[in-house]
Amino acid sequence: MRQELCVIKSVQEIALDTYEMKIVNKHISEHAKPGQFLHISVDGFTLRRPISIANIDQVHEEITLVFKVFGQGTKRLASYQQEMTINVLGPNGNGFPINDRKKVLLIGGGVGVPPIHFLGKKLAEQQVELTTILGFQQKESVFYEAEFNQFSETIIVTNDGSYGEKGFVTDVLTQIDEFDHYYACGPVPMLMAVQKQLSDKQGFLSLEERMACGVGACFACVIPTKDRSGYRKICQDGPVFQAEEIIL
Amino acid sequence: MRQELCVIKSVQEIALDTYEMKIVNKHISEHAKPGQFLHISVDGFTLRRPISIANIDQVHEEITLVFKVFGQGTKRLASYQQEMTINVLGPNGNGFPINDRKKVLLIGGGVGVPPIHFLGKKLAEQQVELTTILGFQQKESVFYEAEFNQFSETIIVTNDGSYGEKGFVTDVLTQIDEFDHYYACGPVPMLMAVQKQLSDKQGFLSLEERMACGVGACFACVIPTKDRSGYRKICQDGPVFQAEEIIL
Amino acid sequence: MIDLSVKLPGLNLKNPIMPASGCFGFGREYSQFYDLSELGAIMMKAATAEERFGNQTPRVAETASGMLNAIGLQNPGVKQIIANEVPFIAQYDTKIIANIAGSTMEEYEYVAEAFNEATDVDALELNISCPNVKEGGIQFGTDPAMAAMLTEKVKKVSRLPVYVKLSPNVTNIVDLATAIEAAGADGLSMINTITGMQIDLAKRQPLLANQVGGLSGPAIKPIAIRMIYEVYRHVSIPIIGMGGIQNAEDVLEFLLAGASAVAVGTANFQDPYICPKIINSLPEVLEKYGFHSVQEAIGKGHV
Amino acid sequence: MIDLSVKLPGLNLKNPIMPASGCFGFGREYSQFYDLSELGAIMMKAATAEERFGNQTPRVAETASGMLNAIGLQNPGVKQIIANEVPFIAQYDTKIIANIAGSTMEEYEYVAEAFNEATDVDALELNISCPNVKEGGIQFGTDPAMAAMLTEKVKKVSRLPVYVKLSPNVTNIVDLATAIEAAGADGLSMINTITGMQIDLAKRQPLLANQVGGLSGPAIKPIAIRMIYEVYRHVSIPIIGMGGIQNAEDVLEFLLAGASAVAVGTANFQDPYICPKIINSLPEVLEKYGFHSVQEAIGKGHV
Ligand SMILES: Cc1cc2nc3c(=O)[nH]c(=O)nc-3n(C[C@H](O)[C@H](O)[C@H](O)COP(=O)(O)OP(=O)(O)OC[C@H]3O[C@@H](n4cnc5c(N)ncnc54)[C@H](O)[C@@H]3O)c2cc1C
Ligand SMILES: Cc1cc2nc3c(=O)[nH]c(=O)nc-3n(C[C@H](O)[C@H](O)[C@H](O)COP(=O)(O)OP(=O)(O)OC[C@H]3O[C@@H](n4cnc5c(N)ncnc54)[C@H](O)[C@@H]3O)c2cc1C
Ligand SMILES: Cc1cc2nc3c(=O)[nH]c(=O)nc-3n(C[C@H](O)[C@H](O)[C@H](O)COP(=O)(O)O)c2cc1C
Ligand SMILES: Cc1cc2nc3c(=O)[nH]c(=O)nc-3n(C[C@H](O)[C@H](O)[C@H](O)COP(=O)(O)O)c2cc1C
Ligand code: FES
Ligand code: FES
Repeated sequence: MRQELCVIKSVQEIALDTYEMKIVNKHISEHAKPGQFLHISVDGFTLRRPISIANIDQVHEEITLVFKVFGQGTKRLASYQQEMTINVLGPNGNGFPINDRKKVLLIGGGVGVPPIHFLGKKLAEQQVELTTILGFQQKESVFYEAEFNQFSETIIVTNDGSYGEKGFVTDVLTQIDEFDHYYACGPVPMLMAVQKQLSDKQGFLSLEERMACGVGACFACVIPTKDRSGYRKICQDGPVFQAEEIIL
Repeated sequence: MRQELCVIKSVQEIALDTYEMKIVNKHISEHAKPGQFLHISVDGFTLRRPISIANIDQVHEEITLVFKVFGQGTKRLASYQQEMTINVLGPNGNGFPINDRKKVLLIGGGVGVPPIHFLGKKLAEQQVELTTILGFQQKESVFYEAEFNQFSETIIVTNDGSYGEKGFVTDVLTQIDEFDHYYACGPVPMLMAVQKQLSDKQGFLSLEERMACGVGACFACVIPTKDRSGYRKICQDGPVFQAEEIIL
Repeated sequence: MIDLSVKLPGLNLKNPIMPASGCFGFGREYSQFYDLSELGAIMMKAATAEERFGNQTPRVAETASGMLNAIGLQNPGVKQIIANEVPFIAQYDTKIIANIAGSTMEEYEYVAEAFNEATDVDALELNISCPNVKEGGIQFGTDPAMAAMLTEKVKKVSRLPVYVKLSPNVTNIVDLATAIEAAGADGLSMINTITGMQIDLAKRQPLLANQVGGLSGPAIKPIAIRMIYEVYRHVSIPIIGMGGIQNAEDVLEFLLAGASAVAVGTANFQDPYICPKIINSLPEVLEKYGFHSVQEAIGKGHV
Repeated sequence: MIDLSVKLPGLNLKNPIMPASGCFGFGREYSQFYDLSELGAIMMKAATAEERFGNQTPRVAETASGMLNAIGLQNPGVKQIIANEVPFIAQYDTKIIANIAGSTMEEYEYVAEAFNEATDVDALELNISCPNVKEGGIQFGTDPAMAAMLTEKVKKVSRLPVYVKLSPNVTNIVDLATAIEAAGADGLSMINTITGMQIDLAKRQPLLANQVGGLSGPAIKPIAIRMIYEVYRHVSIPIIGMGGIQNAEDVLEFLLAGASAVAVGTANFQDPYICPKIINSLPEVLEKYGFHSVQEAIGKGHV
């Protein structure tokens, strides 16, 4: 992890209130692993914003971020223009463990999709057999369907049924054949449902929490663990945890 | 006075830490009088910054501002680029009374020079005979000498003598022949010295004070008056006052 | 249709937005920008018994997301205000709240009584918490017993509903609020500014001539929200909330915390149109968060 | 050469800059970014008698030029801190200040006594002002008599110089400071966070799980400066200042107000290099304003 300045190569609205930003940085593009995030300084805000790494192009030293405009900080970030420079800490946290996988289920919900995308690409490179379920609120929110289709069988679910299947990602879990591991990132209710429904499987969840330091120093972003050894820090020990380890 | 959006046409460093900014606005260019100021909103700051109007080009609806980088707000303002839009209140305050003048002495010190420039141009249009004394800290700070020379005999004074005459504007006052009125704008010590030395003349001083509202509502920017009727507001009753009226 | 109206003692407000005392003079200057009839009410600049000239300058300084002021109660005196200022505001279809201040209990009583004659004034706001005057002001605002006594005295002489403006510069805001309620106040307004200081590095002295000043603006909003939230749980009189309000979302936050109406201060200096802008966007914001009226949102942030 | 060193009881600091307690963990994380030997000192995260898990999440919220936190004293307990954390920091050439907290007087005494064994610890900072724990914390910090008693007890059991960290959530900070000085404190540190709240509009409840949190960051700087300025005139023990420091100019403002050294908290989250950056630019800023040393600037804002 380092503090790095990155030049913005492009900013593009790719779905409803959802922006894809490409930034250039050598260090991060060389070291980032799927599941890690950048802690981004946004002009005029006290705290940095954590955003997952959605893709890496090592050749062009390019990092892709995909984020939804949620509050004032992401709104400001979305207004940034090409050629501007952003200050990021990264890559932060630990990635998804990905060694020795054969058949994997990927589950992404909303802004949980970006880290799953980077993960899927990496697993595909390792010839892992993939199935992906992506959940969105509605048709207008859907993004990266084509990207996922390139390396995985992909099922899209929308809450209102306006695109793909109707319902929640957990509604289509039964359609999925055998898999040895699953990886999920998305809103807490989704992760809870997944954790419960796939309790017999080995899985990894990527979590979100409000952060201050983003490096493990302030104890803001903790999650209770099942072994009662107390809290673990999402920014430092996570954001990826074994599904059975944590209490959502 | 109105709240107006103005497009920046140019920003240029014209002397040490001193910037000339040209902005475009119909309403202000039509209504502004010498001595009035704009109350400028600067991104990220609670309070607006008062800056005098240094010139008006009615044909192109252009307003010229000249300001020195003093603290964070003016630093930010100086970083603004062409084509950006700034939000200003203006024109604020009352201008210099300029009717029926024959021979006039203009005195400007540092960032007090800009309003005196606009005033001089207007007086020159009315065929008033002008002499101008401009005081600066040092050679590098001098600006608008050529501009003043176009309509007035102009004496430059620098505190360290690195350009023009050495000393303060008051040191050269004795060189000036008869004049019926004088107008001065600059730092308070300069205005005090001028007020004292020219106490037998009719004069007008343009004052500065820290402001909040800039429109007369908050009582931040007051100056005591000699008739003990209390304070007057610089933003609303001024910034120009009769020299004998106020207590510096 | 979203209903913006609120009924408070003496104040049937068409909307809950009013400029805060001291940030709007007596309305004249802002009447150049818009029709003051748009406002729910206007809180006038503090009135004292006699004309006051206030503190030396500099009187204001800028801080991160806020400002310090030490105006020091400059005003033309209650007689002049009643004669010249109230009639000006009374031309508009809005409510008038007279902010009153003093150095002694007697001065408060005198000013309060004087406003009995001003038939266009709808309520009094007792400024017991001004940090910027040497005598009076702050003491009345930090000692619950003193504050209660002052409230009682003013209530006795005034025909108008009395809103007491609380100082945030206290260890226990609830003690202060409950004492004032018990003394008969009709409402509370909170918060006044927080005492702060800025030092001029070059001059090596406090920047404000008065040394200390009152901190206002967005910087203090979390403190205002906390105090209103705490007080709301312990009093049954209404609260007019203020402290850093900049937009309709902020207004909703104050309503949820327990305010029944709000005042906008410092934000007027940045944007003279801020009050009508907030009034215009409030219905949309209320609707977005599932409310049909201002009334419905009051205190809804309590769990 | 500008001399940055300052001598405080138990702390011969090479420079007056230290990270504030709770904003730097136990130094490990920031040691990835720079050599901790650059720091004048390190104020460790609060230690309690036993391991504590702290509050539920969310624990932080952002505010205008500031943030709210309600971590709730999560820490591995004093034994673990002495065994695992102190030795880590002791590798570096810097001073170690142990921040101690508790729910009872006995807990404070226990923790203070435990640190007697930690030979690498140079001073204690008594956190009597944490607004984020249900028991203890805040009460000790707002009542001068309680604060004095606690100070005395800790002084009695500890071999280390004791700096007492003041709560800004009080009516009269001078009363608190003078009582603590009289009780034998070696120094003061001020200010801790100011109690605040943010309400989540969509959820209609306080955003922080703990409801209230402590406000820190540039928003509170004017309040910190004011309190330090007031306290400096009434005590003769040194003050470590904090509250919103972001750059060397801010440091000078604290020195002028009366602080002898300063701590940097929230700013670490925005820029992990903030402490060394400030240390590097401090000489230039001191020189610009006509000072030859840190020592020379202390209290020079008083007229
Ligand atoms: C490890 C991690 C990875 C993330 N990856 C992505 C991503 O790839 N794409 C994406 O769109 N979003 C992602 N998020 C969520 C994203 O950080 C928030 O949406 C964003 O911080 C909101 O900022 P704001 O200023 O728009 O909202 P505001 O509500 O104005 O922010 C106020 C404060 O709350 C924090 N906050 C608000 N919502 C969240 C949240 N859900 N998680 C963490 N902090 C929050 C902000 O960081 C800020 O400190 C991620 C969060 C985490 C923790
Ligand atoms: C009527 C009037 C006309 C002016 N015209 C000009 C001009 O044409 N050119 C120019 O360079 N300067 C002019 N000034 C001064 C200019 O307003 C200040 O230099 C500027 O506000 C400093 O802002 P800052 O953010 O750089 O400084 P900071 O010190 O960071 O500002 C902090 C606060 O102090 C206020 N402030 C600081 N210095 C002054 C000052 N001298 N006068 C008023 N407020 C101050 C700022 O407005 C702000 O509110 C004028 C001032 C007034 C009152
Ligand atoms: C310049 C200024 C002058 C003020 N004068 C008064 C006053 O005369 N009486 C009063 O009760 N409050 C006064 N206040 C306090 C405001 O009414 C309000 O309580 C405070 O500023 C917080 O609101 P804000 O953050 O929206 O400004 C003044 C505030 C400012 C900024
Ligand atoms: C996340 C966080 C945790 C904190 N934890 C502690 C603590 O454990 N003990 C303590 O005395 N102060 C604690 N503080 C207060 C800081 O040490 C400091 O007094 C305060 O934040 C003001 O400084 P700042 O504005 O530079 O952050 C904490 C502050 C923050 C922001
Ligand atoms: S954000 Fe500070 S520990 Fe995770
Ligand atoms: S700045 Fe408000 S009255 Fe002049």
